[in-house]
Amino acid sequence: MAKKATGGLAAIFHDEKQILQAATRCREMGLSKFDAVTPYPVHGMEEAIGIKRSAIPYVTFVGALIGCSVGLFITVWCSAVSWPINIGGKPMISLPAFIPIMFELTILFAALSSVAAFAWLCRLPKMDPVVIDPDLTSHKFAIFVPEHDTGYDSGKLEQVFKDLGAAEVKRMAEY
Amino acid sequence: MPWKTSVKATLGLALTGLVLGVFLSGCKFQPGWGYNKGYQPEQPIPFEHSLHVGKLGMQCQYCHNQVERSQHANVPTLATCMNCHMQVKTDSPHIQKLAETYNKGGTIEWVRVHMLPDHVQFNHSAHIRRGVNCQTCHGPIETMQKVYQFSDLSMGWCVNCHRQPENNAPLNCTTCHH
Amino acid sequence: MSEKNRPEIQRDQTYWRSLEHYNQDPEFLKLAETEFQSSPLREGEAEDGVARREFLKLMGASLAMATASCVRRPVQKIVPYNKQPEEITLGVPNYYTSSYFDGSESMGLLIKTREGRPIKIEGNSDHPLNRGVSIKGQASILNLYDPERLRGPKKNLFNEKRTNKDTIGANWDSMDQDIATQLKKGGVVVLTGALSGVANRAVVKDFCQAFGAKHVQFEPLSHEEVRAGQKACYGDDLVPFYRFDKAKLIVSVDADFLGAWLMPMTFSGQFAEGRKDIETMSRLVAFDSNYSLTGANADIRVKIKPSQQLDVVLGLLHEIVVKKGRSSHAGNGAVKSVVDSGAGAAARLGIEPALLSQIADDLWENRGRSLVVAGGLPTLTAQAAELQIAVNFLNQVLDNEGKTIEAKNANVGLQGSWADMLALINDMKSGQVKTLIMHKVNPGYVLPKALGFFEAVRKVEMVVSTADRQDETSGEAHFIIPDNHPLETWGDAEPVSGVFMIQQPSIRPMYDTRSFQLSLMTWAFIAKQGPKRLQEYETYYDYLRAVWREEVAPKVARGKSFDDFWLEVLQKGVVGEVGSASGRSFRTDAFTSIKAPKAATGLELVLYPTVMMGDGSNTNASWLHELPDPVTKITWDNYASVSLGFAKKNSLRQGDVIEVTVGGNKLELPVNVQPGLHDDVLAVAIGYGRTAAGKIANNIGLNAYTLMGFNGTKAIASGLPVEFKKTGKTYELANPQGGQTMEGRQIVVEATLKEYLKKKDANIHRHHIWSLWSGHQYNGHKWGMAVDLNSCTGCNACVISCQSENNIPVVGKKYVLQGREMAWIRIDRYYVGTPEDAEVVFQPVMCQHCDNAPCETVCPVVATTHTDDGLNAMTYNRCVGTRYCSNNCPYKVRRFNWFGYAQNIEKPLHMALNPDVTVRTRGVMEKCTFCVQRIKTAVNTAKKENRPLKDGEVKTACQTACPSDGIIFGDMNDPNSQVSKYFKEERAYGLLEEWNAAPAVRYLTKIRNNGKDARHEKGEHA
Amino acid sequence: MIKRNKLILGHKDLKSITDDICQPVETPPGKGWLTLFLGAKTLLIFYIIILGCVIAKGMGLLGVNHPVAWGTMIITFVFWIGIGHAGTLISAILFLFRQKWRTSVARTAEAMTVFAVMTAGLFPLLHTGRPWLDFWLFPYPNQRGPLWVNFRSPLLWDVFAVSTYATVSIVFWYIGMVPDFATLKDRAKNQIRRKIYGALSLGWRGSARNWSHYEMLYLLLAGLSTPLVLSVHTIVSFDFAVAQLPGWHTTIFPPYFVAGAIFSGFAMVVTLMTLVRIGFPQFKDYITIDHMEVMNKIIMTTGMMVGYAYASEFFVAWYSGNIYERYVFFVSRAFGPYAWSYWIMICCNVLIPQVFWFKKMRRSIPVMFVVSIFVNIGMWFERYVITVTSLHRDFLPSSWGNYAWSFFDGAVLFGSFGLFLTLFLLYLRVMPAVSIAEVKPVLPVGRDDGHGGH
Repeated sequence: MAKKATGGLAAIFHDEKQILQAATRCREMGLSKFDAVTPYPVHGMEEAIGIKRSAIPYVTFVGALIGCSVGLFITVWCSAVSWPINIGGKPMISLPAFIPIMFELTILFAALSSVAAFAWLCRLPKMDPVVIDPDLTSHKFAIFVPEHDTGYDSGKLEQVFKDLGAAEVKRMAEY
Repeated sequence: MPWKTSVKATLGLALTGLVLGVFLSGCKFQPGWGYNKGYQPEQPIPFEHSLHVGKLGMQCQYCHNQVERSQHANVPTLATCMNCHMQVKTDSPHIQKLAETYNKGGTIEWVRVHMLPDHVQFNHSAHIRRGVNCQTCHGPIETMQKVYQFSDLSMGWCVNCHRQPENNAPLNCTTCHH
Repeated sequence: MSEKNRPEIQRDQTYWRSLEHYNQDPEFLKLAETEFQSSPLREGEAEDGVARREFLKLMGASLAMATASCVRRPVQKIVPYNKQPEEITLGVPNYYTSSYFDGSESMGLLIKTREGRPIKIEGNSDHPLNRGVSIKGQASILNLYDPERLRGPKKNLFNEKRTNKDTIGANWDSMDQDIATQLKKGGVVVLTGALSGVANRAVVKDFCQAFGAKHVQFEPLSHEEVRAGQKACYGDDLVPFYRFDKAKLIVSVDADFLGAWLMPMTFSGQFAEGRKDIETMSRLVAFDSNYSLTGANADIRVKIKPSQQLDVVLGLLHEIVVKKGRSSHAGNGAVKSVVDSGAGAAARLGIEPALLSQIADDLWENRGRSLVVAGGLPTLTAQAAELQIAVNFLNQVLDNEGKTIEAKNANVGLQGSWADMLALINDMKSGQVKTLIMHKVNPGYVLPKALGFFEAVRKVEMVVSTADRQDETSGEAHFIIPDNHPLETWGDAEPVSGVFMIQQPSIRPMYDTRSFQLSLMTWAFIAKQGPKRLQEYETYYDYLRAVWREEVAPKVARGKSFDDFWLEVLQKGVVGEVGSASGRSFRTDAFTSIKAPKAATGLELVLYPTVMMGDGSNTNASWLHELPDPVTKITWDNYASVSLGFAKKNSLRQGDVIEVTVGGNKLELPVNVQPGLHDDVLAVAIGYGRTAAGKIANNIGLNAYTLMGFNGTKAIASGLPVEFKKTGKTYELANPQGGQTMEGRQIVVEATLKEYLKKKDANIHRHHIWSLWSGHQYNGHKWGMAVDLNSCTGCNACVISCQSENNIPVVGKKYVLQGREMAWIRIDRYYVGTPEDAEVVFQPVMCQHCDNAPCETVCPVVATTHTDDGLNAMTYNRCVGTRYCSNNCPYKVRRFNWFGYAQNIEKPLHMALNPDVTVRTRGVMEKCTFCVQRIKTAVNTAKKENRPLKDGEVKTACQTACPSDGIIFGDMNDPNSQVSKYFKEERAYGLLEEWNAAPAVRYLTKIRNNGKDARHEKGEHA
Repeated sequence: MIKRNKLILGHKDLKSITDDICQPVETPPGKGWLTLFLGAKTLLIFYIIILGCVIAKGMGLLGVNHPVAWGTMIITFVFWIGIGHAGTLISAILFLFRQKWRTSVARTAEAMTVFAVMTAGLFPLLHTGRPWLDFWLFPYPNQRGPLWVNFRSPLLWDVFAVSTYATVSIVFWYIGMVPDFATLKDRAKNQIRRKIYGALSLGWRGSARNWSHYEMLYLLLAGLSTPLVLSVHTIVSFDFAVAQLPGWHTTIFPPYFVAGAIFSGFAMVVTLMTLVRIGFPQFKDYITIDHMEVMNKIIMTTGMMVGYAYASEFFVAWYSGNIYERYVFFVSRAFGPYAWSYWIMICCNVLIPQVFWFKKMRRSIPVMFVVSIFVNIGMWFERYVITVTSLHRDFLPSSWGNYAWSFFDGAVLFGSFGLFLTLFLLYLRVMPAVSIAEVKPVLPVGRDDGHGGH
């Protein structure tokens, strides 16, 4: 994960297979903070880079639990505690009738908390992020190695990428 | 990053606000937004409750004489005013205006201070019978030079009193709305 | 001119009405000094647009102001009285007793006023005769506030031919002067409707004496035929008093005594009384040519055509006198020769001979306790007199005279006569009439053109009318001197001789009008002619008091001083009682001289009055038009009712327009295919087709009086041969009731008397009902209502009462067609049995206030909830109008404000609104509240007096209007309350009980005393 | 292994995919689009005027009455909500089942969902008597006591369900578009475009770590949307099923409504896709006839499910022995005054889709277009039948009546298409109509040179 913006080396490829190889290679070289930039999620990239499973599901679960409890709380508190009113001869706590509310709030809280977690984890939104190459969201693939990564050696890396078929290798002052 | 913080702050604030709002509204958190609390219109004759009630110690029911019998606390007729003001303070221009109107058979258009919507049926006599003081709702009327709306007269304000177990008051919708 | 002939309106500034003027406020019973000080007129004029008191404030619809808006509310003004009338407490109603005479029945009233405005007319519970008030009586409050009333006297600016209708305001003084001068010329005729009341009649009599005038009385529904029959048989020109409560067997030959004949409110009460104890309940047999309300309530109904009416009576007589040889007339040859023509009547009527002889046997069995009646417009055939004589004879044979028919207690006021009217036209034509004064008559509307009323009236030198508007007749008058509305003026009434009622004003005259009686007195005073009392008194009130002192008090004051007596009269509104009766001797030769009926073929006309329109007077009241006919359920129209068989034969469908020709008179009427009608009958209601009644009544329906025929001075309304022609046009009839039968569902449960005697809950299918939880507890009161279907006659009085009490809007025909009628209580009418001989059951349906109300559960905003006294509360101001509650109501009693009805009320009709009931705005749901405002008032009163609420203290509006005591309201938690007792009755059942909505309304099985073993012969589910 | 057909036709590479999909967004609109848009906009303006009249004058302008207190507005609400189901279903459920063919149609289907829900959402708000007070349906703290709402009312469940559904659908749709907005931003030639799409893309760059979170989020949202989409129409069906009205009070309603929703939703997708294929011919390579065929299969299947539900209602009505139920189904619905609407429904929903038994029909664009239109009509009538025929004759025959259809009923029904089509046409111009990022990975599917799909 990219911390405070730093410079580094970026290599641009035209083929999905090449970038997978490049990523594998980087990992073999002991690099750990490098990242790939691709127009779509490339199959196998997570293993290649060594990205761990996302933590969002835990947030989702907690969000869901909160949503469900909020649903239960609101319905019961409003109907039976705050102002109990005899409606249609039903019990004050008409639990079966509250289930749809609880369910909907569960989903709503889970979904929104997941999105919030996603934004948090991806550091989104960003204003005007640095773009290595505008085609990276279309048909090119890039690998970026930050300069503070352990074992960073721009010359060696450049050679490695060139060998793997990089169309271009760029030095980035900032990313 | 400023973005991050602002997003966090916004989310946090919204959530806290929501939770607080829900909790506080259930308690006695009754702000007077949108109600006429404090409304203090000019009256055609600057009648002073502070003088009549506060200083002279007149009973409310002397003028509002039907309040024990009727849902309305009537505004006194001119004849009621003139009971005293035939003799009292006849030199005041206001009293002269009053007397003149009275003698012509006319009447005074007072500006209504306490306005309830048409769909609210409030019964003064029922509250008087239960020993509710005029001041409970109308405030320190005996000190008011010019009458203003003391309570916000919102539904929550009514209900909060009806809800107290010691008042043993009905909480049906039909109590006020029919 | 002197102060004397000023109208009353000018006089009440001072305390001119002294001690005598009392009101009947239940709490204070105070001296009424100047109740008219607080005329709404004065306030309304002075501070238009200013909320003088709560009243005007409540009047306006509850607007958006209702919501918690963030802006200051508009400035409102409070305008106190200058001097407050003592009896008026703002927000507390006053009640005044009074009376209402509709041309046939005099009813005792209790008028509710708020801040000086009458807002509701109810029956006087102290009255010995009527309990409720007729529909027209209740709706007369709309006549009071009718925006189209004349606001002062008018003078007609006639051209030479007197055909134009231009009027200018008239000056009282010069007008009175002109009239008085004219009166002195002689040739005066006072043409009035029937007059009830000692003083009302006395003033006309005095006036006639003063000017040598002739008094002619004309009522379209005149009871002339009854009087003629009485005269022929007994020598008495009167309408006897009938005792339906004492009769065990009632046979009605087209006499709609429960609907629109004679005194239906009184008779409904009597009829219910005679059936209250079910085990000994009376039996009603109706021979019905129109499907009348009486026919609908009959245990045995036989459809006939008008030409068979006499046959029915002779047939019964034949069974009794000839076949069984009963009664003292059995051997009388002359009688036999007449009665013999009744042989074989059953076959001609198309009924089982056994049925007719059964009825005859029963009549004989119950002699002295039976009653045969005939009368009304449907019996006004060419043989109307013969029918009456035959009926009188039958009653004589059955020994009913003096027992269920009381000549001694006759109503002496019903002197209206077609014959006199027709004679008057001839007099006018021949120029004998120089001055015509008309009061409460509308011959211009009623009389067919061919009679030449208009030509005749234009020959009269001066015509004066007291109509309250420029109607069909008063348009022909030189002067229209609008009479005060009955609620604005003094008067009296006498329903039957010996019972006297006072008509007490409850509001100062709203406009510059003058009572008819005072006009007569004024003219006599100016002309200086006539009896002393006519000239002597300054007001009609003084005159009336004098007459009562002289003529009434000696009869009924029972030794009290007149002032005490007068106080009692004003308090109770009615004095005296129905006296005992004795028999009279019958002139048998009257009977033996009648001619046998001729068999007729072909379609016959039946004209009939409805309970809403009556004779068509005072119909500019929207409530009347929107009220469904009790039997057909059609609103806003009259129509030609024909039988199913006839419709089938001529391939007519509901709403097809046919051209009806009766004796050269044509009308294009829509067809109503009516089950249970005789195939040779075409029935049309009168009272419609007004052309100058006002915006509401004008051109609603068609004027069926034009179909009447005349034979000399005899008016014929029924039995005339009818020709009809299809026009190919169609017309939509607005019937708010969708389904006409019960589709085999348990809705109205009926049992025959035999079934009931065997098993009291006969035909009630009970369901085992269980619930998952115990339900809420109701500790204080729990309100409930019982409706005795055996008492309910379906008369619709409750519907109007509810409408008046609860500010229910009228929507008009267009929207009734679209299903937007607003009535909170409706009377469902279902046909049972075969369509050809359909019988009718009625069921009033209002909100059932279910404990497990389906409507409440589905309201998203808690606008409808349950109160701790068991009411299903509807909070209008919370309602956003999803209408889900209406969908989920199994009884479909909820009504939605599709448009802003309340905002469209034309002034001053808004003064009739009840300030205790919120006027609903557009977009909210409304429904029956069990008159929660009445409950609250009663509960608060009891609390104020530190006592428990008494059973019967809360009466709903529908309950007070019911003439037959069919609706009972009270506390179900009180085991001794009347309603609890009804609930415990075995014939009590809940509507759609199996749905477990737990309604707070119980219906009690209708019992049909038709002698059959079972109600449903062919697999009909009950 | 069964040979798969290509999911994307033509000899595309990654760049040409990007170009193809971005083209409508980046070039000025053609005549066809403009004509359609002007038409839709006119209809929308008409719709706004009509709604203005209804709000200003009252619900009485519509044909609702006693006893039919719900009419066109609720019918059309359910109709649009139903249509709104296919989008989420295609994108979420088919995503969970790893149905790769969904990628080409998912975006547009989701857009359709969002717009359909927006169109639908207006109806319950406007069909109230006092729409300006609709906010009372939300449990917000207030000065009335506080007075809350009735959580037992299915309408309140609706409030929660529809607003949750709208929120989650929009979020799902938007999250799916984030990488594509980044593409559009990167391709942007002018600064304004760049700024707008840049803001919309939230600064997305497509780093592998972000893609990892992204895929997880997408999976989660899909997982959450699936029960949600099923619950929404279940809850909408509760509006009817929880009431006690014969014809409404039916336990089969939830699955029946969901099946009907999928049915109508797919029909609408087919309608719109055929139109998109005509309007933007380059999309033919992405939305292939194979896609259409699969959807037609689903239409036929769900059509039969709906048909089964129709039949089972009759069975249950008969089997229950309840006279009110029996009356509604055996007298009123199929043979009563509204029988015509019932038989229109049966024809359109059950009989006509049977043509899809034939492969030729399934793959014929004109046939499927016509059938999908019929299905849409039929599904509108299904709601008409449920709402009107059940209400018009219930327990007490005295209160029976007929729906008083008025000009305004037709106007709100057709006007709602103005709103929907305007939004949809705008969407086609400003947003990538096919998911660029999702289509690329499935490019090799069915190709001999690729490594095949999974």
